[in-house]
Amino acid sequence: MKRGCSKEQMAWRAAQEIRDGMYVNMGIGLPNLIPEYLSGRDVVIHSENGLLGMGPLAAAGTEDPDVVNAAKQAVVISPGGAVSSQADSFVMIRGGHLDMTFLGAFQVSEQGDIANWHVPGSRIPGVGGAMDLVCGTKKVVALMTHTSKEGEIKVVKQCTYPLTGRKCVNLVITDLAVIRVAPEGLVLEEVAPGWTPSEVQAVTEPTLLISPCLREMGGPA
Amino acid sequence: MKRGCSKEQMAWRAAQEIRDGMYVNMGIGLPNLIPEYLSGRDVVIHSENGLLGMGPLAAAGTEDPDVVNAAKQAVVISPGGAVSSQADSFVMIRGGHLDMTFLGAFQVSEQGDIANWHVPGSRIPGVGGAMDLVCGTKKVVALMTHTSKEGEIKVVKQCTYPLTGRKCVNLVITDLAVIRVAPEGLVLEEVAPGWTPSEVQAVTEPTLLISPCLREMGGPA
Amino acid sequence: MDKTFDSSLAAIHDIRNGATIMTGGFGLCGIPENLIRALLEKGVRDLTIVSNNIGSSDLKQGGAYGVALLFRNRQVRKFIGSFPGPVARLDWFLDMYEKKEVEVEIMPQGTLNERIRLAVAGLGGVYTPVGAGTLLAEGKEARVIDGKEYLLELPLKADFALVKAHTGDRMGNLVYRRTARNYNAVMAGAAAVTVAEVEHLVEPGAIDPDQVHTPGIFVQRVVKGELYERRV
Amino acid sequence: MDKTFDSSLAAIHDIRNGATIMTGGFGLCGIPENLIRALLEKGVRDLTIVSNNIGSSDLKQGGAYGVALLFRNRQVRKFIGSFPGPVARLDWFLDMYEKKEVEVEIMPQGTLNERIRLAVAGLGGVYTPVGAGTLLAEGKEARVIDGKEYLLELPLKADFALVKAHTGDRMGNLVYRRTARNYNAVMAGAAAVTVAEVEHLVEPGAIDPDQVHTPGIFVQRVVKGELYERRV
Repeated sequence: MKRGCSKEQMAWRAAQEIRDGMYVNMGIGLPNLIPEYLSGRDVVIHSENGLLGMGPLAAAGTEDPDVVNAAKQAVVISPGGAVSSQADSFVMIRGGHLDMTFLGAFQVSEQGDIANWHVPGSRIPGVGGAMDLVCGTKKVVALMTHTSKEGEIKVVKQCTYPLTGRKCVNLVITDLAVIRVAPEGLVLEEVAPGWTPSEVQAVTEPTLLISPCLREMGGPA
Repeated sequence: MKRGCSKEQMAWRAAQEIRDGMYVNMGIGLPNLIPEYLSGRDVVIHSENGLLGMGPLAAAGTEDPDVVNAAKQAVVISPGGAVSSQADSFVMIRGGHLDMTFLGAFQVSEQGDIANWHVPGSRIPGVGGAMDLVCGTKKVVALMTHTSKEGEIKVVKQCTYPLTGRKCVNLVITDLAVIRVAPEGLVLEEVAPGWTPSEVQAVTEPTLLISPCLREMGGPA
Repeated sequence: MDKTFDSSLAAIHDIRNGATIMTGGFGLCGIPENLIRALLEKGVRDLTIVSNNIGSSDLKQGGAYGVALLFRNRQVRKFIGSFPGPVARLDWFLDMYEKKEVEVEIMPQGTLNERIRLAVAGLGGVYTPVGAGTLLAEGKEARVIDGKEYLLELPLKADFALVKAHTGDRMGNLVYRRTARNYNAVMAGAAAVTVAEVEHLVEPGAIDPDQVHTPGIFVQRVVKGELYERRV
Repeated sequence: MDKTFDSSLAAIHDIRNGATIMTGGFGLCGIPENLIRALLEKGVRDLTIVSNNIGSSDLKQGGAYGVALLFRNRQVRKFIGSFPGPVARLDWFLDMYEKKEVEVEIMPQGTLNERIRLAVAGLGGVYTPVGAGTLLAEGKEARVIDGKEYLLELPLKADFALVKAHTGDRMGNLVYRRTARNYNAVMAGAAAVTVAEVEHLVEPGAIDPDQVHTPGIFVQRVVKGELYERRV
């Protein structure tokens, strides 16, 4: 089967959404790769456990158990970083102070609903900060494979998994496409190299509108 | 006319309510005299503008414009003092973390209602932190003259001035008496030297219950 | 990330007539002196000022300082706060109030704080017990929760929040000094644009991350104040 | 004012079976290691634990640390928090859960924070937009304010709050270090008794009043922790 973009290409593409001067939260998993592509950029990364100005992972042997990210990995604080309590960290999130958040997702719907916290059948649910992030952040970007490992369609008309939030996703970046959530529907903005809009449509449930500026997804130089 | 206790005696009497280890707020005016009688006592004074551990007024010439109390006077911070934001300062108040507050009052009712913020007819009202203090503090002590300068009765059946709070006063200390607000009514606990219960009753609207332990108000040595 | 502006006037260049402006400080302690001076110079009018007090407590000198200057200069149409006095006892202010040139809306101090925090925190409302059963409960929704009466309070947001810090870096991280923290730490982030004036401007990294009182995400503009009178 | 206790065990001497206990920390960062160890030693049962996680994230070693130890030791009947995983994927925990030996109540992380803050702050409830229209809104009052849907959230209070600070003085003033601040700074004051364990115990006056993260009024007991493993 034809391959789409690699995780690295997806992360690179996600990084292109970020403008200098932004405050950005990166979820656990795939979004964690984005900072790789932000070197030299003037961006402040927020980690919801209470760190504004998160730097890279701590080098082996230099880990400080008091400096971790939301995935509980030892990290470094960037110059100009600030620590806050959990309450204040979520004031930043829910209060609309973050410019952008990148989250993994099980499903995204035509209306911009997102399901990313609870797979039905998983025995014990856990939600963490996902609902806060999709609710408060100015721009929500879902970063996911276009279909599941089992081939299930993930860009759907209605989410069947329990929702994380309603009408909150602004952009979907997958290994096959970049899709903008617009009032008129889902707009296909970019396709992976070697993929046609109709091939992407074939693995997408809602009808995609084709952007007049449709182009090919780029990748790291 | 027969005189009651002096302001100093009232402040001394108020200070006797305070136990070591307490966190206490002193309102503006008469309550401001209380700290005079707390020397050597292990008490933390809270000033609602954001200072926990308020010390005495700053000596002339040593005033720091960044260290003031709720009356906007330059003060000193006690060892072990902590500064907080206005929001956190009122979390302390409203959240029930203060052991005691002393407030001036226009009127106190039989039920423990207090009116101390707004005299009808005064042209522009201002409330400050009074409503928060009477609402949240574990023990509320009203400290006031027994009658107004014009001879008006201030311990009343029902407050006629706008309320600061309902059923919140625990103790009233005046120049003539110490009165405890109990479920069964107002209990006269102490009378000023030279005053009889019936003389106090004559300038008090509700019927006073006489404490079996009735005694004379003391004063500073 | 450099949020600094060259002057206080430049930092408030886009404040228009009719704006709602929060100003930090308690009495004269911790007020954004330079930004207030810039507002006077700019001369914008019909402002709504959200502040604990109306600035000066200098009744003896009959003088005005802090936001009181804006009122005396007739730039304000409404005060939202907790304690307008002692300025509210000055003749010029009483005159303005009685001629309805200025409106006054007051609320308990802790309620003022929580309403501002709701705006910063993206919350829709909060139930507070303070003020229940009083004159200030009029027009507010009351509700008994767990046997106790509460009032519903809604967010208070502004177009601009003007705050003052002792030290700030170019990214807007702020450190306040002593009781000058007061409302400054509460209002930062409660407006579309928060402008911070600082006594000391430093480079990012100069402030220990554990000692930042207001993280830079809540601050859009930073300016080093031109002149500090620091009146008591 | 001296709130110090001689040992962690002494500092929690009056915790009884069935108590509701908040424990600070995020993952293993900033957990009150010594107080948890004392709870293990004391062996109290039927506890309700309020915590973001269930301690250990050390899935590879299959090991438990932090409050996870209390669960494995069958001292807990209910978890209230935001993210029980990854412990929730361990066999022994799944077993307990499916045999209904332990109950799990989850909510969004920011909601957990705000509910705790309501208790500290003496507020009756708050409207948050987070979770509206989701599974976690079930049974909660929804309300539209200013065109947006919110859920009513109520205070979350405990019998004991166990927190960990880097430095504390005898009066209970606390300073946290880096991201170990997390829930510790939120939970202090949300219980009838807040117990703080500190790595460094100092005299009153040693901490700059501007750098206190949790003022002593929120802390009833202080103990110098006996042993810090400080696992990542």
